[in-house]
Amino acid sequence: MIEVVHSQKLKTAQEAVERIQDGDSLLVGGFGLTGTPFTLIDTITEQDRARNLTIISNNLGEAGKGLGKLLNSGHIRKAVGSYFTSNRDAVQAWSRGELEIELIPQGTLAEAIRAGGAGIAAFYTKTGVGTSLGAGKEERVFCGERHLLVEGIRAKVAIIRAYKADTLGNLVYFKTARNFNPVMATAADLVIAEVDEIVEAGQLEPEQIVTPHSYVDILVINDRYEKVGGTYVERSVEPG
Amino acid sequence: MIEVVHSQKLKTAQEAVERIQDGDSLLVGGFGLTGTPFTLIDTITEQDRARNLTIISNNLGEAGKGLGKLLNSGHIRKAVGSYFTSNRDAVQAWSRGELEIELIPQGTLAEAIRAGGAGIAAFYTKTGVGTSLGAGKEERVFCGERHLLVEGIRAKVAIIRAYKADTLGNLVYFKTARNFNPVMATAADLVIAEVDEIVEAGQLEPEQIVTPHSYVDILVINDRYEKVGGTYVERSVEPG
Amino acid sequence: MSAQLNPDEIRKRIARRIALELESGMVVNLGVGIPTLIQDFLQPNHGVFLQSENGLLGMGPTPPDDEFDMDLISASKHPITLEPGASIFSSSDSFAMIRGGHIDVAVMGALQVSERGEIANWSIPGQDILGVGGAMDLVASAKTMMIAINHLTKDSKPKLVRNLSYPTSGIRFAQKVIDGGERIFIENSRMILREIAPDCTLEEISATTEAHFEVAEDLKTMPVTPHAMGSGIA
Amino acid sequence: MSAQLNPDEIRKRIARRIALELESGMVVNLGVGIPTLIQDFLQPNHGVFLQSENGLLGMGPTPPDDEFDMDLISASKHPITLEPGASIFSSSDSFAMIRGGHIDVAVMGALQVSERGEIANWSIPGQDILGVGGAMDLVASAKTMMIAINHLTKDSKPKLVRNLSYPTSGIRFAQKVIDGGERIFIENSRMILREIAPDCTLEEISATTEAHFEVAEDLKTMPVTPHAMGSGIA
Repeated sequence: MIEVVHSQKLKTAQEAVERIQDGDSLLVGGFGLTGTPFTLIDTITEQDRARNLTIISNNLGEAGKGLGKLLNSGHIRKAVGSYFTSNRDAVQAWSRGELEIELIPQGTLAEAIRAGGAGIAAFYTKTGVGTSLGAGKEERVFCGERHLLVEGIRAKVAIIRAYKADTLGNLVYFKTARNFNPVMATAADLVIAEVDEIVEAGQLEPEQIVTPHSYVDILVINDRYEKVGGTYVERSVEPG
Repeated sequence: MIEVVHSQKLKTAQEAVERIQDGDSLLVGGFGLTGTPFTLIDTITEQDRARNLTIISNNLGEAGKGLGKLLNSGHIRKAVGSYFTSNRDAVQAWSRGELEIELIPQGTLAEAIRAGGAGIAAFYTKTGVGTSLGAGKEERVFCGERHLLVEGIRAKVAIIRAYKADTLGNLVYFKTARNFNPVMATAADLVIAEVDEIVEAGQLEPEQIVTPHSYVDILVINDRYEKVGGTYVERSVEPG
Repeated sequence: MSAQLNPDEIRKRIARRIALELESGMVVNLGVGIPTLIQDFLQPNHGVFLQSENGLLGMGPTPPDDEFDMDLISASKHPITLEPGASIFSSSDSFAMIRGGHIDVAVMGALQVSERGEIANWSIPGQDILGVGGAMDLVASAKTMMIAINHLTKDSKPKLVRNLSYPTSGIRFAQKVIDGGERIFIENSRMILREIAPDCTLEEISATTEAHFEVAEDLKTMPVTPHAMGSGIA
Repeated sequence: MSAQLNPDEIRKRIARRIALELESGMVVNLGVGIPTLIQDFLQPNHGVFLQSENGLLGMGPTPPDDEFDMDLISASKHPITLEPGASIFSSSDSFAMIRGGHIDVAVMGALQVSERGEIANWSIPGQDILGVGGAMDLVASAKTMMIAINHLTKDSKPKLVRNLSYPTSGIRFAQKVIDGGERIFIENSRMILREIAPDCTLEEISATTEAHFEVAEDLKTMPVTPHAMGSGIA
């Protein structure tokens, strides 16, 4: 049994992902499978309401895992990220013309999402200058160095993974499962955070909160996956 | 007596500020007098080596306090920040033509310093559009809204105030004394951090470190000011 | 108007009325001046989250003198406390929050407001312009802007004007203006008088307001006493 | 060259040699492939700080199997540990660190390096281009770039070429190239052979290198055994 302190923001995974519409853009936290909102992804797959999704995430998980599941269930139209070769299914779906891919250098992706969340319409970066990924992008020289213009990225919905929330929705993260999650929390109209635990407001130290609650709309408890031998595996029985 | 664990980065305030040269640009942390590196500022004033400084800081402290001291001792040529009216001396020095002032909206200032530290040459913001502070700035429309182009800010030296360091130079901050300090730590060639305490590496939790040590070049202990009744006051005797 | 009230009482009246506009769950930034008084008029368990641009969400009331801590201040540089669930962050993260559109309501003072809702709140023509703070960031980015002002300047000129003669703070418009005698909505760039204080008359307000304004058909009486708080008028 | 060594031994030789280049206090980012092996060849108390672009400074070695934690991984997605004084941050803060020029050394693999030092390390012509990761960010921003490569491609073509025929990773140049048989500096856009492995000859290298290179007057023998570590050759 998972003990949960009640929060006004707490919803079931089913209720939460009902807010996602056909054709929506989704920011999805995680790096590989680390810091991935598995429960929310699985629920989108099962609920099967929202198709033609544009997924903005560093990867598409691994074959059949995390976002790999959502890909295989045919819900993804387009993927925006930095590294898709680690999921063979994604490569093959792209080869068959079933998946559109937009490749962005990882740092430019992170910065574009931060810009989207911080009200920065666009910024100039050196990354990608002179490469095929920079081709066609507007260039400008600052201090003698070539820079590319990159626009901020926002999405309709962000689904992220945190470790603990408090009842207000403040979030802290666990080790390198932090990765893209905090920045994605800032850059969507609706932010759904999957957490392992909810504690009373005031139990997280003010200086240690990474994502202030104002960024978080919905909390969902991870009740499907548990850590066994350092890896997340599906619980054998559905929680009661 | 202040107990200090030895760190390779630890220097006396005198040694540290000797690195500041005549005409240098300095990022100085603090908001009003909160989170201000008092010891370092006082030492620059007393050492009297570096004049004609350009100070980039939200304010110039208060009359005779913090950066107000450095202003009155005649070391500041130019101030870049968002709010100088709270120090009457600054207003008067400006009126007499002895101080150049560049006024920047507070958020644009914070964002420009972040850009300077993050390799962003310039960015587009809505703040200041249509105002006299935006006059003459390049404009561009994104998504139907007017934006101003703002270039990143870096300085030769940053002097900042943190609460605790570990021996490697990782920093944590105390309450709202955090303010501009972490972002300034990223945007200077030389970063000097004034702290109350140095602990062994490993004693600060990895997830709670705000400024990673790679940003910090020199640590200096605050041995001049102590908190009495919630306010920092000069210690009555020089520490032995 | 309200000539019988001293300036301090008028300021409190404005703060009290604005407090009624703030709803549980809102993220609110309070500017310097009258807005700093609003916190004292929020109901217990109000559920409003106060953001302070120096790096704080969840600002609590002024501490007793013996708990004053210079390391815990508001953007107005006053000592404050932390509510349970408060978080501390850097100035850059704070303005990312503000500029990214994550502030529901910014309550700010103003020197002038135009009849379309343009705000002048940082600089007086002919005076030294040496401070702007976060005013322009909030005007550019807050979802809703409420203006807390005295009806007239110190030399008795209207603050609600047809066009700004003071330097503007940005191109976005305020949605609500509340002064000691009235509450005005600005909708589609037109001012609509919604409430009038019991000790003010429409004639007084018309005579001392340069801006064009319409009078709402269902003009209400502004609640001006503590007794009226929580009366559901907001 | 070094035909007597199997590919795994050559990879370890390269990693071992690069480890000698890394000095105490340096902030170093290790790319995927051969660079991930370097950590095993650092001396105890090496004082090198390993940065991982998924949000970590102070990466420690691989944990024993029973301490594996999927929530603590490197950018290569391998399980790792934390050194004392390590810090965790977000991907955006991590790339702010990288792109802001705060990485002293990036060690990366490459498909080709041009004689001026241009790097191709993310894409093969004619193959699907579906991954770039942080390669271009590091090429654009790391203070020093060291390249860890096999001397020849799998089909025995030179990797050190006059001009890149593979897509470039950026316009900045690598400073050092280390493969199984040699260590090359790139200075002023010219390759200079500084060290040669004891089991390689200059003739072999010339025959299998397309890029022009000069031979340093004080050409040294590359230390290739664990015994040579810490010999001060770096």
